[in-house]
Amino acid sequence: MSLLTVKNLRVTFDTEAGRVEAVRGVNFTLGRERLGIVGESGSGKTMTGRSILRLVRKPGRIEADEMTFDGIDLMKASERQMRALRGPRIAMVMQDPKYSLNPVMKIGRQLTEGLRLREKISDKEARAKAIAALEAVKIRDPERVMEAWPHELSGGMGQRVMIAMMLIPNPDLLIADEPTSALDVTVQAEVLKILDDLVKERGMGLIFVSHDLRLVSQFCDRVLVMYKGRVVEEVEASKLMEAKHPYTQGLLNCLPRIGGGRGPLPSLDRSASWAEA
Amino acid sequence: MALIEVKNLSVFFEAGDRIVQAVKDVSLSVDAKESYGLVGESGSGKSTILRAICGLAPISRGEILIDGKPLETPRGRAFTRRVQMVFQDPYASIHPRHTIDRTLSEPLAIHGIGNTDARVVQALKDVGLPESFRFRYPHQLSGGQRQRVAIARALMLEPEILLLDEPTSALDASVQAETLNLLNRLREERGLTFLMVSHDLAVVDHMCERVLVMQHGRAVEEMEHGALANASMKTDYARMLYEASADRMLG
Amino acid sequence: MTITETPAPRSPSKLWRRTKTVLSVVLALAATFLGLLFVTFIIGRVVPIDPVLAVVGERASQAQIEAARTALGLDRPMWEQFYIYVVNVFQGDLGTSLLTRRPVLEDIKNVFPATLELATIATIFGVLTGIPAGVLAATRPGTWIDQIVRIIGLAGYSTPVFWLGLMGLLLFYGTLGWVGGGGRVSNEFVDALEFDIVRVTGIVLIDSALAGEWAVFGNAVKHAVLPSAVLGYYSMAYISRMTRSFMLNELSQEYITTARVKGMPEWRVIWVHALKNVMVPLITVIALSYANLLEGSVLTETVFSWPGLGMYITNALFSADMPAVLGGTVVVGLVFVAINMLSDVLYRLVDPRAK
Amino acid sequence: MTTLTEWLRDPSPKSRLQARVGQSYLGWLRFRRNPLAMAGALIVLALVVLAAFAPLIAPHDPIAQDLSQRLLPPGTPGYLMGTDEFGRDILSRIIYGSRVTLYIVAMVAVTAPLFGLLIGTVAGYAGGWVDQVLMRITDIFLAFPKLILALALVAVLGPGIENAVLAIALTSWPPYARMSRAETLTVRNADYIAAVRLQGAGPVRIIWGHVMPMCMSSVVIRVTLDMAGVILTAAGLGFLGLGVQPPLPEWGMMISSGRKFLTDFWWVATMPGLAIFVVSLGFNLLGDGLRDVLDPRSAGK
Amino acid sequence: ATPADTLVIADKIDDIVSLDPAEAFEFSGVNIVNNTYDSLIELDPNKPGELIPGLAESWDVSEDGLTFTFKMKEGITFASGNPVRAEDAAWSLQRVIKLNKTPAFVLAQFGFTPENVEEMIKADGNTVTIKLAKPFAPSMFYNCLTAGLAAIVDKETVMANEVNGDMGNEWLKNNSAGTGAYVLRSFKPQDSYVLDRREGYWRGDAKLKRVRVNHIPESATQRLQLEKGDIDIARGLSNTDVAGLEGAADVKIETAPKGYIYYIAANQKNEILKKPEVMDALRWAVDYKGITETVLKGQMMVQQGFLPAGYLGSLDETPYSLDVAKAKELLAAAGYPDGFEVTMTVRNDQLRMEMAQAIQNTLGQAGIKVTLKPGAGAEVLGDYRARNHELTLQSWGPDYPDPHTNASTFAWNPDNADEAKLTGVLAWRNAWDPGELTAAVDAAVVERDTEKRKAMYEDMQRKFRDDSGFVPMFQEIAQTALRANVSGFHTGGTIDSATYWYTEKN
Ligand SMILES: Nc1ncnc2c1ncn2[C@@H]1O[C@H](COP(=O)(O)OP(=O)(O)OP(=O)(O)O)[C@@H](O)[C@H]1O
Ligand SMILES: Nc1ncnc2c1ncn2[C@@H]1O[C@H](COP(=O)(O)OP(=O)(O)OP(=O)(O)O)[C@@H](O)[C@H]1O
Ligand SMILES: [Mg+2]
Ligand SMILES: [Mg+2]
Repeated sequence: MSLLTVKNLRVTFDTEAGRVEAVRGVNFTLGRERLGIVGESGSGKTMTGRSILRLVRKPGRIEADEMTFDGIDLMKASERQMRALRGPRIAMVMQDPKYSLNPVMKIGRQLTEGLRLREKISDKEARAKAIAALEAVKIRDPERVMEAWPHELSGGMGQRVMIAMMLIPNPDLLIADEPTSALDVTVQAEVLKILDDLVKERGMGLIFVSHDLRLVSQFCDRVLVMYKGRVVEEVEASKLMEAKHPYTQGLLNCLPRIGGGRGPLPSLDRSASWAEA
Repeated sequence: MALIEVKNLSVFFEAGDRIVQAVKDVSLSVDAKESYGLVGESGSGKSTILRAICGLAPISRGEILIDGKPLETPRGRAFTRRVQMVFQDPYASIHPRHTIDRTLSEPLAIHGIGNTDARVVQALKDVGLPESFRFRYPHQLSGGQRQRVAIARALMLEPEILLLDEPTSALDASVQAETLNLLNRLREERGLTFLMVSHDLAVVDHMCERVLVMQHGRAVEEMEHGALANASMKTDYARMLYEASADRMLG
Repeated sequence: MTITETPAPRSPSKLWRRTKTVLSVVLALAATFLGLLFVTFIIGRVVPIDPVLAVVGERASQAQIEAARTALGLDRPMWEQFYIYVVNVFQGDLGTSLLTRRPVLEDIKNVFPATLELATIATIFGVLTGIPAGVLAATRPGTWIDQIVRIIGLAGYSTPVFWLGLMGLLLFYGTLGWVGGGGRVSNEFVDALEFDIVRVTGIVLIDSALAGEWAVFGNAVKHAVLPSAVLGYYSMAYISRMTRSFMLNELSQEYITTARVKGMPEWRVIWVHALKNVMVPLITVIALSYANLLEGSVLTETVFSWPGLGMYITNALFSADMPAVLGGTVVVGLVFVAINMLSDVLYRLVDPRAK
Repeated sequence: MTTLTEWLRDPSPKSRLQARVGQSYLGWLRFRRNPLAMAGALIVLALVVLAAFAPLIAPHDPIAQDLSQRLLPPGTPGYLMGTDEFGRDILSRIIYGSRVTLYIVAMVAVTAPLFGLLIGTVAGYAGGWVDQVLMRITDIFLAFPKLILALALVAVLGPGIENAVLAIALTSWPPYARMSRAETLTVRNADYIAAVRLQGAGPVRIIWGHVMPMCMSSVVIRVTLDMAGVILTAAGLGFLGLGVQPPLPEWGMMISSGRKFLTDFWWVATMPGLAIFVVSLGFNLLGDGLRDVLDPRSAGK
Repeated sequence: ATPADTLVIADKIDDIVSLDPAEAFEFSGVNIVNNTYDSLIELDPNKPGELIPGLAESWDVSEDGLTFTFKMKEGITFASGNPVRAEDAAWSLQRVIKLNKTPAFVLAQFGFTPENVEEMIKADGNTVTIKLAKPFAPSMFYNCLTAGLAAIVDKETVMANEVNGDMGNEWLKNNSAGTGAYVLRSFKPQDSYVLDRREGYWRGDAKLKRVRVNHIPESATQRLQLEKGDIDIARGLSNTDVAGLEGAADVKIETAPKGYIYYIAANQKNEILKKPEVMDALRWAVDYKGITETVLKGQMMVQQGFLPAGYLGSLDETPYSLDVAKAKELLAAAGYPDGFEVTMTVRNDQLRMEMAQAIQNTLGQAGIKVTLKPGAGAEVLGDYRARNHELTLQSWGPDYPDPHTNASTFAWNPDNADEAKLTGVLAWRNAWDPGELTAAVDAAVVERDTEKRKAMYEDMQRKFRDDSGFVPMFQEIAQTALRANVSGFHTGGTIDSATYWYTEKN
């Protein structure tokens, strides 16, 4: 059974300068698997992720023919029901840890807050869980980080804290919005391993948003390629390199590679037709 | 003789009660018209080295020479005409209340260079932005476009040396490609010298003649361009970096 | 990999840092203070009111005036007067008021608690109403609630205090009889307050409670309610407006979304996550408005016959009672500096980014 | 017409002029769409019109006394807002008073924030001992009882509206200084400041061109919030003989002299009070609208 | 409600400088002295102007008018329990001269100096003998002895509290040491004072045990408190509030003329104001009637002489009234057909500001453009004393209940030169040379025939009224509002010192 079904999702912003359609009719289903979403900046990846949590800020509007998570109709759920879903059932690793952590709350508080509020467990237990989570994401000195303020962390640490924070309540669905962009490759690999384990062992569903096509092709099961708010192609991750859509091909081609030539990188010639249905 | 020489540089920050050693005893030298890369772990002091050259971070020990001459503090006007920097975050490095035009003409105004209009238009053309962008505000541009504005701004004073702090890490693949191509083209046309930070080995490999690998504020290993592709690095850390990257590259 | 250790520079000892901070604070304090004294002193000399006239009155002859001038030391050179004054101040002697003929310090000990009482209650009132009002407005920008908060705030800002005070007295004292009408307690209780209750702090509410005189306490509450509400209205107006603006800014930050992603209830998002951040700039706002209230509001004090610092300083000013003006200013300045420091400390507690 | 609006709305202007005009036009559109801001602008406009055409609008001479017509309630034929203790028409006095009020408000609103902004940004940007000295001075002025300061200033300069304005400005700049200093501290370390510095910009250029614009919006809010306070302070000074002198009508003075009659003849003090309220409301609404216009980011994409 | 045995008065008492009788000279301070001390002879609070015995049983003046003797009453004690002796009385008067505080001139004008005073004032058994340097009208001397400064203080108690040879001056600022009906219980400057009844007062104990006077500066607040019964007497009401209280069931209003004269002084150093026609024009350009009937209704009465009604020789004629045409004519005659511009300094209290604006209005009609310059009391006064004013609106209250007090300041100026610095003399301050009036004043004060003396003052005032640098305009009226159950409260009328001990509540 699929965990999440999204049919014809649209996100629209009515601004002074007119209407911006950030997401235009996105369809996909997700089982207990790793779904990658790739696409260039501004293609609507983040907005797609946020709409699932119904956390698009005003003046944004979410419309969908269907959006069901585990049998729950997300479009009709009350704000209260949504709140119960957010965190323990659906979690999202936010894109920019620098701005996404509360600057005047210690990391420890932010990590344990959800646990204490929801599960009514003791401070000690909550703390132990949080430290375990930090260890899992390879934070070197979790005790110290628990007591640290967000501004004392480097970008990479922030990202890992964010991942730990979202994994603590063991969600059924994790939306990870560029979770590893600030990590150097070695750490990145370890973090991905954790996510991988969760999907395999616990059957968590994972939506992995990134603009790094190679990473996605290696790590995910299926990939959605987005362009200007639409899904232009959906492919098996392992077959991404053979993707047919010129946009996808273009994105792949323009990456430099080690030992590759010094000549100009091929650039993407966008075609207006891609944006159309 | 090297154009940029960093000799035994150490940078310490006072943070609260602690002393943070961001850069420890790093030496490097960049020849004229060379492109030199800095890679390594996040937080290893790459940005700090660039900032120290510009006078935005203190030089606690060691010295930095440009053209064999030590730098004056604060950096004078002559320095700013020779050395310019492109910051990592294109969202934070452009004044949100100024039009692109203002941002680009500001350096001209500072140095009393005339013929502003023509120069601004030319600069936009050089970085491949349409002229119509001239009077827009930064919030009306995408990240890649902003980064190009930042590059254009750095080039306004026609410097010899460009310090590039992860110029493409905030950009997606297609825009990254455009930006890298742009930088290479400009270097060729103008004979620029690059000192470039990145954590993407592929980018550095694509751009640079020599690479310095850093970890924990220290220089770990310096490699020639070919060494990376041949995987002939000597230290464990450099190899680890390479393997983790190559893993993906080839997969 | 082997890394050769370069010796790290030693972090200066904690003790030295502490002393340095303390020293610089003390130095800044002293500088402000001396500057304050200096400016006050100069002002005392340029105001076109002859202090001697205030002392001797209208009938005095020229000889009596000259005698008084000498007695007050006003015939000495300016710098000498200033020097003497500063030396005395640092010995805790603010001089003798020309008007009340008592040591200024003693006068201020009498009037300041009254102002302190009023200002404190008013600030508490302003904070307790202003922050919720501002938050309420910020969470519903553009709605009628927002507008109402704005109008109420503005009304507070543009209404002269005596208008509010007198209208309040007319309604709540004159017509409804809910509150006391001027003074710190009613005349039935004032004898008890003056002669029976030991004066500990000079703040009626505290002293009467300490003495267990609950009737006096209750009466004092009735008297303090209206003037502090009137003053509190002003700080409420200001605090709510600032809270709204800060809050709007915070609510558009990403970390708010993060909190929501975690499934935090809305109250927690607003009152814990956002408010903690709002408190950072708000502390300065509150401290400033508290400090301003502590200067005393002449008009409020006049309308409510509240013998406070504002009235004291103003009276002194108009009578060219320079020792009293200087003394009052010095005390206000001290209070101000103290509150500034307090707000700095709080600021550091709340905002980890401030070193 | 359409070509003009097109020219104005052109997303890619061809010249600096077009860009600037177009920007103002967009600002105006944004402003116009905000009904409250428009209301504020209308109120302020009305004030300006009142002040400009006072002699044409006012039904009576604002100064002429008629002791037989004193303290008439509002609504008395010929005296819409009633008369004061000297039998002068309150409406006419309010209309004429708008001149003085506008003058004072305009002068203070220009001088104090500007001065505060200057001190605050310089202190915040320079840091070190400059910051210390400037902030100590700010503290001194902030800690000073306002009245004493104003009195001293006028004592030196002599009474008169101009000096009263100066006195008010002098007592009201410190909060602006503190505010803009705080803001400057956060802006100072931004990359875009580092960038101009790297281009060799001197402190003057950085502060004036790059730091100050960032402090503007909070200053605007505060200024509009302080409007009513300025009018009332001016009244206080007038009463001390330092500001506007009777019989010249000035709203604050009208309020404070109406205080004596508040219990029995409420309108004498309340009518000018309402005038102050409406005007300060107008400035506030306008200020909020202006802040949106000042910030290009709110323009939408 | 107020406690049954306490009289609670709301007043403005921030003028109190000192409670030492030798120093107290302000309205509120003298009120306290009047109720805590007695003098040798006093004025009857019930019958204005009449002398009654105080601590002296009888008194006498020698044929040559130079030596006065006072026989002390027996058996009276101070609040401390010490008996009242002639020595206390003599010492008290000597003390005034020796301390030489502001009010000392009231006695000093009779020729006492710190050097000779022990010779001139002597106690002998139970009589006090006082010698004057030259003969004065005896009524003049008696009147001066009724002023607060002549109160008899308890020498033993006061001297026990002497510091640095101040004759107890410091101590008396916060304590009383007299024979009066009340003793000072507490005094908080600018806040309140409390008087407690003294048991065994020689005139019979005061009716009420305690008198509390609160400083309540705001008229509206006083009015509300009175209406609610939270005070018994309101003494600082504005005329509008008094008018508003009229007809209230449990409040009554009592009015009595006060001694204060309101006048305009026109600096005679000023070329324009020096012209007699200009001064005349000023006199005809004030709306005396309009002001007393509207703006300051109930608070002022027209008074065009320098003596307040109730004083020997006071005038009740008011020849001047508003006549703009005449004023214009006079100005034209003076050479100012288009009028002129002039400034007028005023104290910035509301009453004076209202008066000034009304005057400004009618002067303006006549062509005299007046710019008002409000200022703090001391500021305006300083200006006046330095002879720097042009016009100034001022008031003057008599220092002792004798016509000489005002005559000697308004119409007496022996040396009009700047260097003379007779700053205590109004005529000098105004740079006005009264000419022959100076001699007339000197003559009147020694005239022993009361009828003749009266005529002299009347004559003097007419000349002054028509031909001086002053425009006397109004005399103040005290408006006191009391709860209906309060009776026997005396404000003291033109001598301005209230009497509490006859006051009752029922
Ligand atoms: N408040 C808003 N008003 C108008 N348009 C908006 C708003 N927020 C987002 N958008 C638009 O929605 C589109 C999708 O944005 P989104 O953040 O989903 O992109 P993304 O794919 O996550 O890009 P990136 O890789 O840069 O994170 C963008 O074109 C953006 O301009
Ligand atoms: N102003 C500062 N105060 C204290 N510590 C600082 C400061 N600036 C940098 N650091 C510290 O110095 C170290 C090096 O920082 P730097 O920014 O040079 O790293 P980087 O190699 O550029 O990393 P990244 O790849 O994440 O940009 C970090 O540990 C950082 O925390
Ligand atoms: Mg995104
Ligand atoms: Mg960096």
